[in-house]
Amino acid sequence: MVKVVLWGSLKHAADGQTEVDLEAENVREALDALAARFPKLKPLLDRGVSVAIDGVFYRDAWFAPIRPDSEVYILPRLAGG
Amino acid sequence: MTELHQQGAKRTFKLVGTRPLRPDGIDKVTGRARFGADMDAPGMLHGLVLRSPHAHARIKRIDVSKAERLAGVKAVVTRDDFKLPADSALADICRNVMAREKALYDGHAVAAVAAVSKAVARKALQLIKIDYEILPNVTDVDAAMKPGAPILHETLRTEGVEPKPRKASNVARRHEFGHGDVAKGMAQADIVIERSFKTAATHQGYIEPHACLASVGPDGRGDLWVCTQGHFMVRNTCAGLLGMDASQLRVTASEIGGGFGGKTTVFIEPVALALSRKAGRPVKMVMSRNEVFRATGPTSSSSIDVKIGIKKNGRITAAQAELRYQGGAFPGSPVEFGAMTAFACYDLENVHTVGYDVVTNRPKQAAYRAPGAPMVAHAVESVIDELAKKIGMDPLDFRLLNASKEGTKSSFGPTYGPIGLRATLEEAKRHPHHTAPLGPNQGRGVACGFWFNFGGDTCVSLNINVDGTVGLSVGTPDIGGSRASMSLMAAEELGIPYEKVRTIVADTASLGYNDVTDGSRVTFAAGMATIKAARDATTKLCARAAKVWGIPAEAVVWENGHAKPAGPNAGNFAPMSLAEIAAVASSTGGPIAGHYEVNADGAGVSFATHMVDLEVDPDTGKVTVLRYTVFQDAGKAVHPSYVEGQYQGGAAQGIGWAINEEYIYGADGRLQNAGFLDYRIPVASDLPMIDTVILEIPNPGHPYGVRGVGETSIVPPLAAMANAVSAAAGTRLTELPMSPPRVLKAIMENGRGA
Amino acid sequence: MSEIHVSTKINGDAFEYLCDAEESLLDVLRDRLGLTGTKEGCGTGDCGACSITLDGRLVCSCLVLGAEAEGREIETIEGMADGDDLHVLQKKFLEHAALQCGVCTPGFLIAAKSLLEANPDPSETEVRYWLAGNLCRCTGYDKIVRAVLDAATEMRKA
Amino acid sequence: MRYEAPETVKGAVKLLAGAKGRARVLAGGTDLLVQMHSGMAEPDLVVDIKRIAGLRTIKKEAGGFRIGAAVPSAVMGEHAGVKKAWPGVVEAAGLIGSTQIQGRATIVGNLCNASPAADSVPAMVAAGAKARIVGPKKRRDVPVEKVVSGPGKTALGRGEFVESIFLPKRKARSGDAYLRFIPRTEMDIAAASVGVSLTLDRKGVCTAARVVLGAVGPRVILVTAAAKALIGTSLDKAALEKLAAACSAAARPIDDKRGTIEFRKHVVGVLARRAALIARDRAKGK
Repeated sequence: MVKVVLWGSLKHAADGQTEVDLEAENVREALDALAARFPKLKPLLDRGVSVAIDGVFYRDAWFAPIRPDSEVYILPRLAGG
Repeated sequence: MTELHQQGAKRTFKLVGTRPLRPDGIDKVTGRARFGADMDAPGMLHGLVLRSPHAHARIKRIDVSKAERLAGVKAVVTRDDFKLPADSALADICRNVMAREKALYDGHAVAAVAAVSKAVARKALQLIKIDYEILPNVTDVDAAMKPGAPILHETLRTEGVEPKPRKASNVARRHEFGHGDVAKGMAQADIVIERSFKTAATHQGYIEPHACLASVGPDGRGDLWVCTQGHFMVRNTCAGLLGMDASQLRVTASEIGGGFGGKTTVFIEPVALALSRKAGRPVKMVMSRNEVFRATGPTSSSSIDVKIGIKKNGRITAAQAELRYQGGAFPGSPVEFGAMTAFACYDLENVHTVGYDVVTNRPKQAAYRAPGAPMVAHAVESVIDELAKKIGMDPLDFRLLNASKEGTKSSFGPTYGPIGLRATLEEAKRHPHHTAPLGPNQGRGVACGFWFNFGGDTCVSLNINVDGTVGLSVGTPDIGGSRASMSLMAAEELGIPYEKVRTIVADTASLGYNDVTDGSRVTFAAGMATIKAARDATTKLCARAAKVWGIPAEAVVWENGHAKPAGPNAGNFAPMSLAEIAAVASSTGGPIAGHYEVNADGAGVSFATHMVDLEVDPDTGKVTVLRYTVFQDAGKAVHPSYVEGQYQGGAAQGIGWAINEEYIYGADGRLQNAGFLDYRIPVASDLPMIDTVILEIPNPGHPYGVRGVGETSIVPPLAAMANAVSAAAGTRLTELPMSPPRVLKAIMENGRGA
Repeated sequence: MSEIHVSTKINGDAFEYLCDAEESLLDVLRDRLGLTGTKEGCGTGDCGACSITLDGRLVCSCLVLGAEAEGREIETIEGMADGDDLHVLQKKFLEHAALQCGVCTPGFLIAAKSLLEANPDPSETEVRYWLAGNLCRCTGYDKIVRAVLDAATEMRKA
Repeated sequence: MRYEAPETVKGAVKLLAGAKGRARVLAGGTDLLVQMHSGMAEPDLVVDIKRIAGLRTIKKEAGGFRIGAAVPSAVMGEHAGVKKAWPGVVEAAGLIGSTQIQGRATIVGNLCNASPAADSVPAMVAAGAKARIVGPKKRRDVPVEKVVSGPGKTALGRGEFVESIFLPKRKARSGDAYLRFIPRTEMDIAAASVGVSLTLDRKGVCTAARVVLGAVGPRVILVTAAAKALIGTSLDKAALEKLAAACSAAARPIDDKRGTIEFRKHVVGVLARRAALIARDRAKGK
């Protein structure tokens, strides 16, 4: 099990939760597990998010590995100027 | 002048860190370089856009018949020529490049013509008749959020609130971040300061207006020459809007005359393609400066409340902020980045931020250097400054006491790895600027800033030529010297002289997809891909040498530009240089090239501390900047001159944002200062030299330790300036720009002058 | 409307062209003569990207009519280097990394050259005020001013 | 549009008087071409007066200077005689736009564009300058303040244009100065401006003064009360306060993108004080 933290705005689509324990060994599994558990989250995740694993930001990196003790944050998709 | 401070850099470099001349330099000092507007095509037409003079109006009817009949007019396009895409983000772009039911801001495109000359095209625009039904407008963010405000989009419902609203609103989204218990933290505080701040919308202000040359043939194949931060983005967006196959639209990036985020989307490009398709001839479009201001993206204006509580010893117990950003006529203001970065510089137990993304009758905002961060840094760093003053602590010490460090849980969630914030603060404290004496009416301000940086999709190709030279193809437009840094990294890795590498920006048909030049990503991501492509090439070079020597490829290593047997056991062969291997490439298996494709991660966050001295004229409120120093972490400065340039440019833009630049709207919702005369960017005589201190805290996510440097430098200056002006004026300024009327008013009401 | 015939000298070479009465010299240079080194940043004299000299006097070519150039001498960025030999200012701009995007660079070089002809030993303040009509959004002007001062020093030595 | 570049004043007058449609005089062109670029001006005829030899020169006349309508600010700034006699006028002309604009812009163009914020006009009015108008009828000389009738409007009749400006002989122990307020250091339009010209007696007491405000009304304002505040004083603190108050009171500014009413009224007083001191120092030969 890994603990995944959602940014505040997503909690409305996740039954009010911001921390979710789930089984996932990479980003794709984590996102799929979230979407399966909270169908309302799916469109928000599909629109594009960043996933921070142990402080490193990933965009669209399905296979970035997640360890059971990883710190995992789902955050808005980063953009820049 | 620059000082370099390296921390923990293990690798010694031969070329990286030196300052060779940029490879595109001669072209740019002789006028040979071709920018967006510098390309012509045989039979070319000139395209112009008709723009709404109204801030908010229903478009009842468009009559182009007279324009179409004018001799020399070859095509006219309107909303009817664009099919609204299903994808909602693309649909917004479609509506932005050509208005549909409503014109949503002064300058919104409503029609376009292509004609044999600019003069004919201008005449044709006057012949287009539009029936408008003028609607009430709103351009201020707080006004747009009020009940009863004119609604831009009847279908817009605020996202991120529960229960889901049933009524239309101008608030597109609510974002929330934070951790801990702010109420509890505030209760523990000895001192709490709460203030509200406003910042004006500012434009990226690139000197080159948007320009492109489009050509679409009857077979559906198209070519586009365009000044953009990302030609692959232009290709995908335009192909989507025009229903073309990506493969059939080849986009070539011209030299680009500045972007700063403003050229990360499309405006005239799909219009030029539509005109060309309709006219069957190439169409060139060049925006006027007036159009650039009215119709391309400035950044958001903001309204922000900040509340911070501290113990008497200076330790922060809780921090919160509410941010309201208007992003123009469509959702997508960078308020979430504002809310994430607000307290990123501080190690906090209790922190909470809420951001509202609001639409108004202004041009759709576009990214601007660290989008969303400077405004909130202005607010937060102003309160931090006031708190430090209140307890009589040096503002740098106050920040050092509370600064984020490795292992800090950031205000947006993730835990920081090795970061350079404290190093910049300590460097600032040691710097002579910190203790230099100040005269009457002068003030000193400091502020910190943070930006994420990112990597993104990157694809690079590196060709070894038979004569031992190297061609490097990247897909990221060179906006500030990146061809020099790419060449440096390739040469470093290959062990050949810098001059032997020629880096070009390849078109969309020649290379795989590359994300836009933004997010301070190019030196990091394209640099990483370049290094990896070079390593791919050296692996192949070693293999060729191994073939020549008749030994296994694993027994050959690449060192100092040569393939060498790995050790005495591998055999006794004289090392082969890159040129020697290249010369026999055809005989040893064919051309040699290195490639690398990656969605680059691990960009590494970046921090800066800025320090400014300035003088306020107590009789007129005019601010004169006297001295400015930037302290920023670059990870590893590949070409220090261009790193300094990024620091200096960010600081200068921030100074302009702080004291003069602003979008000024009348009650009619029309932009009143759509030109460089009254949109006042700093001129040479407004600024002092801008000193820079480059710190190098290597980024573990990059082979050379590089961090992006382009954006962070615009985050601290707004606040540093506000803190300095407040010190000099003897009263706290909370609204940008700190224009002379505003500063004088503050002085006369509360300051030293009173 | 018939076009106006103009004979002029550009970078030392005789040129003849036709232009419309309302056409700016900038448009003539760029669109009719292919001299695209001179840039348009605003069209209203506020940015200096279109700087040229007209009979030796620094002007914005966007604020000159093409027709006005009859019999006059024009210098543009294309005439600044002597063949392959860059002007000292061009060299110094490269050495000091005084350009990032480079679109304002031709205008700055023309304006700086005109400054050093009028004042071979300018102070930093004089450089800044002379160049105040040339906007640069990338550099914060620091490296540009240093490049001009350095070029002045070198040109005084020569 | 038709472009004509006559070589004589007569030729120019004939073209302007005989023009069908809108005719405009082109001197430096730094306003006209901007207006054409934005579509604000669409003239049918442009008469370029720069080829008229007599209009390109600065001549000494009756101890003063006659400045031709085609003389750009930069040339004025290089003229030692004018600079010495009327430094305030030269500085004001030198503030119009950038170095590039200076190479083209003329004080006559600055005057006839009739912007309330024109830099050279308050200085010229303070100097008591006269404009020489030519046209189908005979030449006439009018005080500069009579040329402009309102924002964008002049008192010039059909076929008329301003041929030159006459700056009178500088009186002994007198000096002038011009200051404007802009948010930046260069490249802006004045939010408020003041031209001061004054004469001192041997003891340093002011015997005559003209104080003129720009950018704080539809036209420049010649403030008699401000002059009175100075006359009979040696510009002590009290006199300067009175001067500032008189200027602030006389100002009739508007709120716009360049400044607020209250700001402009205050700053015009500040500028008057500062300009008066510069003019005094100049009168004293400092």
